[in-house]
Amino acid sequence: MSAPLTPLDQPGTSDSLSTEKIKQILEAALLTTQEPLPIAELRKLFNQELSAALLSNLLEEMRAQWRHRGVELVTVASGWRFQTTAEMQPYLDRLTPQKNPRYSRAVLETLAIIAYRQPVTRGDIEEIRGVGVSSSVLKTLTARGWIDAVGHRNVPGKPALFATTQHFLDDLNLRSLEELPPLEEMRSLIDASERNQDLPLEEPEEAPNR
Amino acid sequence: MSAPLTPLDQPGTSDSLSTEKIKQILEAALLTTQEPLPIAELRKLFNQELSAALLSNLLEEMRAQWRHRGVELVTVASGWRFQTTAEMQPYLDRLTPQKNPRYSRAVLETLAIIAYRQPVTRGDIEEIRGVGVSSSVLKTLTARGWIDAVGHRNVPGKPALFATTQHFLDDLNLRSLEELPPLEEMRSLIDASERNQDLPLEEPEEAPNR
Amino acid sequence: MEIPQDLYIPPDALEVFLDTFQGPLDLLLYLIRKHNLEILDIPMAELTKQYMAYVAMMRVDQLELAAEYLLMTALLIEIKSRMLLPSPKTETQEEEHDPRAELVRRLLEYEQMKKAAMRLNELPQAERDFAVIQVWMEQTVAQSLPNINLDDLRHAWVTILARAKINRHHQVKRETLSVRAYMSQVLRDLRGQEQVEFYDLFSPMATVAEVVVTFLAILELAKELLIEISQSQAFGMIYVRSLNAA
Repeated sequence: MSAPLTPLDQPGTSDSLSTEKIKQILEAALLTTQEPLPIAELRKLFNQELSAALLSNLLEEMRAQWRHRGVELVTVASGWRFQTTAEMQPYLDRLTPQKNPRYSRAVLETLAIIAYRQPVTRGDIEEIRGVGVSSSVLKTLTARGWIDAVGHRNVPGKPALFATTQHFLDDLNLRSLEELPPLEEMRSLIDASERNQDLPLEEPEEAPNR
Repeated sequence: MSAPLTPLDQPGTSDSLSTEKIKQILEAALLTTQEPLPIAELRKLFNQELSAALLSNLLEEMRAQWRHRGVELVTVASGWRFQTTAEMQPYLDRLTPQKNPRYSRAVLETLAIIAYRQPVTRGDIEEIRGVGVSSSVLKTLTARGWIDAVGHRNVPGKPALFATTQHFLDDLNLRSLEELPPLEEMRSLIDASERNQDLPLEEPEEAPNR
Repeated sequence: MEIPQDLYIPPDALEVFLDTFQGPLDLLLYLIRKHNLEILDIPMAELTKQYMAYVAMMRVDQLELAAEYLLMTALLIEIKSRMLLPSPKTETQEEEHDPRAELVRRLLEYEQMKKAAMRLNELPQAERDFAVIQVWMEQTVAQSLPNINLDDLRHAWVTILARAKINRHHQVKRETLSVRAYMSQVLRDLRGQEQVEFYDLFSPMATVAEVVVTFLAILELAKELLIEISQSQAFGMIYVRSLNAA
C-alpha cells in the first residue's frame, strides 16, 4: 500500500514518509481547509523538505483519484482546494438549512391592512396602525410580489394606492380574498376578550378617517 | 461501477439513483458540512424516499472505504461526520501556528462537574470545588458551545442550571453522555479500622492554639 | 516547581502555590493523598496555623480566595474541637457521628470530579486532536423568504383592531371584504387606460353576486374620489376613469 518515498530531496530525515502517507496528509489538510492552499503552504505540513515538484505530482495523482466523485480537487488562482462538483449542487441545496425567517410585526400588520382594506395609501395604513410605516416595509411586500400600487388617490401628493396581488393569494393558498378569515369572526374574538367595552365595530361613521 | 439500485422502497421514481450515486451524494454532503448530519437530515438530499436502513448501510460501507486514510467517517451525538485522524494532527498543526486552546484546570473541573452532575447551578459547582467559579470560566465553556443554561432552580435568586450540549458530545467524539469515562470510585480517606477508636488524634504537640 | 512537602509553603512560593492548587479542598486533598496523611492524623493545629498564615498573605490581593481558605480553616478547627470533646452518650443518639464525615465526603467528591476532569481532557477533542472536514461549496442557495399563513394575518389584524379600539379616533370600520377586493380589481383594470367603458368593468362571466359587488366597488371608489364616473347624456355611455396622477 505504501511504497517508501525515494529520497529525492530529504537527506535522511528521521521521519521519512511514504508517498502514500504524504498524500494522506495533503488530503487531510486540503479537506479541512476551505481556503485554497498554495504548494508553498502545503510544504509547511512536513518536517522534511519536500520539493514543490514532488508535491505537485502527488496532487495531480490525487486529482485523478478523486475524479468521478461528488467532490473534486481543483487548482484555483491561490492554490489547491477540494470543492463539490456542479452535479452535486441540486442535492446539496436541499440540505442547506431552510432558515425560518419571519416577517416583523410591522410587515404583517401592514399586509393585513392592505389585504382587508384595499386599496389603501400609506397614510391610511399609518392612520390605522397609529404609527409610521417605513418604506422598507412596503418595499419588502412589493419585492415579495404580494402587494402592488394599483393607482393613486386624487389628493395632494397623489399617494399610491396599494392592493394585494394574485400572487399573494397563490402564496397563501387562497382562491380569493373572501377566503381570508372573515372580519366578523375576528370581531367576536375581540369582543370575547373585551366583552365589557361597548365599542361596537359597526359604529356609524363616528370617526371618519382622515 | 454503479450497480443500479434495487428499488427497495422507492416505487419507480423518475430519477432512480444508483447506489454509487447515492454514496457520492452522501459523501459530498458530509464533506461539505461541518456539523454532523443525522440520517434524517441526509435523507433530505434525495428526491425519492430512501429508507434510513439503506442509508445507514451505505454509510457503513463508506466508513469502511475511508478506513486507513488521514480522514475517517465517524458517528457522534448529532450524526455522521468526516474528521481527520489523530495521526494527522501534528502535521495539520504546522499549518496553523497558533496553538489550539488548552483549558485551565478550573475550566476542566467545571466542565466535568457539569457533565457528570448536570443540571447544576454555579453554586453547586462551587460547593464541589470548594472555591468560587469565576464568570470567565462559564463564559469560556458557553462560548465554545459546550454548556448552556437549561433552566433555573426554583430557589431565591433563581440561579441558572447548566448542562452540557450536544455540541460538547460532538466535539469529544461521543454519541451520548453514557460514553463519558465512568466515574472512578475514590479510595477512602478514612481507614475503616481506625473508625471506632476513641479520640484517635495522636498529635504529639498538644494543640498550642496559636 | 516546588510542591509543598508538608503544610508549610514559603511566602515567596505563594504565587506558584496558588496556581497549583484550585483551592483549600484541593490543597487538603493533595496533602492527604501525596503524603499519605490519614485524615485522622492530620495535625489540625499545625495545619490550621499554616492556613492562617496563607490567609494573611492572600488577604491583600486575593480576598475571595483567602476567604475560602479561611472557611476551610474554620471548618478544620471545628472538626478538631469536636473530636477532642467527649461525645455525649445520649440514648437517643443512633450512630456515633464522625465530625470528619462531611469533610471527607466533600474531599472524595472533589477528587472524583478532579479525576473525571483529567479523563475528559484525555478524550480526543475537536480542533485540538482532530479537525472537522469542510470542503468548499459554492453558496448558490437563494435567500429563503419568510412564509406566512392565515393565522399570522388574522393575528396581525386582531392586534390592529384591538389597538384601534383603544385609540378611539382610529376607528376601523367593518366592511364587506369582497367590495374591497373588487375595488382593487377595478383600479387594476383602469390602470394605464384613459378611461374605460362602464360595462367593461364587469366580467361577462360574472355571477350576479359578483356583478353586485363590482358595482358596489365602483360606487365606493367614486365616493372615495378614486375614480370619476361620467355620462355625457342621459342613457348615454358611461365612462369610468381613474383619478390617478398617472
